[in-house]
Amino acid sequence: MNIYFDNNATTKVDSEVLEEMLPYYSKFYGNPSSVHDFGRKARFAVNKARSQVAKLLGIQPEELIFTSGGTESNNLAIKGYLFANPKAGRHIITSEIEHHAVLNPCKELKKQGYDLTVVSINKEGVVNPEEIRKAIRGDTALISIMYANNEVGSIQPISEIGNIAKEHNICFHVDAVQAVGKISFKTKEIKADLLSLSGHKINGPKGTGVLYIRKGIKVKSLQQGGHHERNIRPGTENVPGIVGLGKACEIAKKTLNEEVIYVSNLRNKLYLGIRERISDIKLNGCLEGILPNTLNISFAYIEGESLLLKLNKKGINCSTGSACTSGSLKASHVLRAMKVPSHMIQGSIRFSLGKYNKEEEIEYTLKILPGIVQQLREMSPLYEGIKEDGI
Amino acid sequence: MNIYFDNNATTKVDSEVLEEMLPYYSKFYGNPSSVHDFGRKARFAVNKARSQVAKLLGIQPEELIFTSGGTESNNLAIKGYLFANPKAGRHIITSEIEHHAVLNPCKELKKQGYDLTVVSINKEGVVNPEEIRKAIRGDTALISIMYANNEVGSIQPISEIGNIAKEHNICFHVDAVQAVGKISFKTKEIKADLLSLSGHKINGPKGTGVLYIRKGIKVKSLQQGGHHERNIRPGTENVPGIVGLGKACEIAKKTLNEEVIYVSNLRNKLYLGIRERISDIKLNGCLEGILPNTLNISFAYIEGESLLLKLNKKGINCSTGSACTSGSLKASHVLRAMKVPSHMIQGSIRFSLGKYNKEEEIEYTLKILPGIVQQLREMSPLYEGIKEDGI
Amino acid sequence: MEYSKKVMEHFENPRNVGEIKNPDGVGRVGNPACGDVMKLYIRVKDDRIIEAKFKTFGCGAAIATSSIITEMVKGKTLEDALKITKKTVVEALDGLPPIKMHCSVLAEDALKSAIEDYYKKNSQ
Amino acid sequence: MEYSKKVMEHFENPRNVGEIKNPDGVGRVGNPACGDVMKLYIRVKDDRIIEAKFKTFGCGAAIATSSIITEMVKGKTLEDALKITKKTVVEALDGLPPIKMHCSVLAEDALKSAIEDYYKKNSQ
Ligand SMILES: Cc1ncc(COP(=O)(O)O)c(C=O)c1O
Ligand SMILES: Cc1ncc(COP(=O)(O)O)c(C=O)c1O
Repeated sequence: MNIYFDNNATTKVDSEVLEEMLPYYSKFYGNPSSVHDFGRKARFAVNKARSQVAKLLGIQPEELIFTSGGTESNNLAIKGYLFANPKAGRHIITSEIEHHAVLNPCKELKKQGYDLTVVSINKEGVVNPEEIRKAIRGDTALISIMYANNEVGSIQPISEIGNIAKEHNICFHVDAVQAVGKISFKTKEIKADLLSLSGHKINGPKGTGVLYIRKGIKVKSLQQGGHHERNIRPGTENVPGIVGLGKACEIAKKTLNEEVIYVSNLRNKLYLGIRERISDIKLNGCLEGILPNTLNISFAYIEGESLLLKLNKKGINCSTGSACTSGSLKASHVLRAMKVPSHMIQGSIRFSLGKYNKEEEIEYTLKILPGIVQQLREMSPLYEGIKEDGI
Repeated sequence: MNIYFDNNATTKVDSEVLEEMLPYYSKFYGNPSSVHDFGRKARFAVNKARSQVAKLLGIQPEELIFTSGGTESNNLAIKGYLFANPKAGRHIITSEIEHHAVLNPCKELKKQGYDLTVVSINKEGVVNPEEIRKAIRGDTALISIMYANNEVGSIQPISEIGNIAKEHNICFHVDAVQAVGKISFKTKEIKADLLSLSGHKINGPKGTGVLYIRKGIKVKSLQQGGHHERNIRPGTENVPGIVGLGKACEIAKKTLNEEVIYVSNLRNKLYLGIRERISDIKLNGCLEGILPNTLNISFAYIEGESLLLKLNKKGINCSTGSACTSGSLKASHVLRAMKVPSHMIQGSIRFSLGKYNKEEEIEYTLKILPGIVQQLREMSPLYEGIKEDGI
Repeated sequence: MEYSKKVMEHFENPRNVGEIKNPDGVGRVGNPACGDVMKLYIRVKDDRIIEAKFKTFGCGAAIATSSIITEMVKGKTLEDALKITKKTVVEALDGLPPIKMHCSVLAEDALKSAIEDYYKKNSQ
Repeated sequence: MEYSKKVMEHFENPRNVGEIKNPDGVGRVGNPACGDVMKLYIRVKDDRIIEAKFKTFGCGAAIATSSIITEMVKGKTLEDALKITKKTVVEALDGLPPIKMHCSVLAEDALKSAIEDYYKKNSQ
């Protein structure tokens, strides 16, 4: 068994996606800027992909820019909007549980003299729209809130926040990297002015992303060069990548509904199975308010990395919010913001499922996991203490 | 016949490169940041590619950052260096014939208050190192000169410029996008502190690039996010792309010498053949000082785009320096800088060859081209004028 | 940038290429530095254009607009020919890419200039 | 971040896991908030450590360092045991990834603290 439960980190490229990409490596390999046949084929392919993405997001094809990924899209959205609209104000509102690709550009802007309000979230990892409303000032230029969180899967009240932004005529950026392909939405309905998407999270290729820019919204390019992507994102287009991203969006649109049902069934089975078999666990987030594929669980008394390594040895691949797996030595900022007790943060594991997971994989995991948890607990001085204290 | 003579615009991905990439889409698709097996395989692959690139460039693997392409590498080099080293000065030196991915970041910096000197070039498209020396001021922070020009192929006296930069202790950035894989060099020998490379110009995948950053040189990231690429270039790594880029570098190192001979033979045959068959042409650049694969020729009395379209109809794909093919309506800034007369700029065509071109393709082109040129000349009021005036 | 089928058809098989010996009117517009020069010759009989020919240095759009305008004017009275605008030329070609629109001006200007030349010669 | 084979081997088959009933010395260091807690038990006879056991809450490196230090001390005099440093622990494991170096401090500290505990008890 080699089970992949880390689909929020990245996904397998769909075989249909890869098939669509292949000719653009070795046959239609032209530069879309070239006038000749090779160029024309590449140009057509990019335009087709543009419509495929637009259809999934419910936007016009002219309203999107291809980028190299979610991080670039977020940077371009936040900094590009503020730099293009200096009169809009110098205050930014975001939340504690954003991805670093939103938090860190915001912090960088703060160093450059912008003001930043980072609203807190509740124990379920959800922003309260009223907190956003309260944070709004006369000089608020931008609100940036993620659609769904990558670590715990908590879905944010994006439409409500969009309405508040609209009421106050403030630009609204949505990091939808984890939402696209997992929940169905229309960009126009949630009132997003800017929205980020990353190809590799939706069974598309790595190194591809999209920034939706609503008609009328101005964004300044962060890099300069040729005339690509309406001068907003210069650089020779990654044609095979873009083609793959387009196809991934087409597939996502077609299969979203059935996949949600399929994946959430597996996820629920995994959760209920764990709850039945293992004591002293905690679901981070609330089952009704998280992405259908995500399950972030804290196992008391043990540390996430060792659990992860033992699971990995048995062919189960997932990730953790533990400090010990990240380069930063700081435990998950998301779980901390949710006020999960520190030792429970250390013992957290994220299972993020995908369309390629199978029922057997859930069953196998439910067979393996309790023994490993028990083994680590037996080794843990915290567990012993608990047992001795009779808690 | 479908002949691709536009290898300076982009290249076909080598089949060995593609083969190497494929498993990383659908088998080893993990995120290099993940602790588990899928992550480890991806991490190993990225590290392997790092060594492959390092070997080609003659640098240490820790001295390079993967980017999304040449444009990003150039932006990161120029702006990243200046922003990280505010005390180094506020004056930049570059040349007239740089790619827009260098010129436009420099112009953007000028708007932000930096000083910019754009040195002129000679009629053969070559920078005079003494011009650089003369342009140096007490506050010169950066010299950015391309290794070889994309339009005419002119090779710059990079080592000499590198020595001058070194003498004055000024950071030296080399846009080597067109040189890598076409001429053999060692990054350390040319004294580059920063050097840009683009994957799709060397039979690697689009959407991949490298910035060499000499040990000791500081560069500030232009986008913020996770801890990837030593915090200089955050965003989930484009693993298949990076793997392909690494392989392309390995192949380039192995086959560079024989390819140079092969390609320059074809190129020379094409040039001599055109010169024999068609009057009133001009080679832009000097045959001894240009890339072995490049041939930029002006055909008097006719306009490049029509020539290009007619060639394309016959299956010959090349590009032009004519205003009429670009989005900008301005004719090639390179040919203007070389003081090519404007009507000759309008009639310029670039043939850029690659390792997949065949002798028959040259022969076919030499058979087709004279007739097309004659046909367009017959239609041209300029040609008629010339004939009438007996010039 | 994509040319319509009609543009490509005229570009590949341009009508009325050449010159008219002793024409009744000639117009020459454009500038090689800008990439377009068009020369339009007309023969006029009873205030009607009975023949038009052109020579053009220029891009695909320039050649196609030259070609189609020589077809459009043939048989028209001078008065009607003067009603041809860049808009009608572009429409006749099923459109031009935005960055090529200026080429249609050239054709209109060349025609006007040829008719002007005719009037000038005939008013002497 | 990659663990050496030796680290993984100790992580997967940790030696001397458990507790010693009525130990001669116990050290407890670390803090669950930081992700590592280690408890080290020793039994001492004639100033020599004749048995060592541990319980650890922590990452792979924490468990592996715990395991190897219990092997390293066994049979050593207290004086020699006190000469074991984080450096020797790391070397015995064929190295640790840079971000995991702090885990080796934990093992050293737990050992020192257990020996201290022994001295404290025996000086009473
Ligand atoms: C919510 C969220 N935003 C942004 C990103 C960054 O995307 P990428 O890795 O494609 O740059 C990620 C994933 O890494 C994410 O989960
Ligand atoms: C000399 C030079 N520099 C930079 C670039 C930009 O590279 P990319 O298109 O990969 O962004 C190119 C090609 O487009 C180039 O020829």
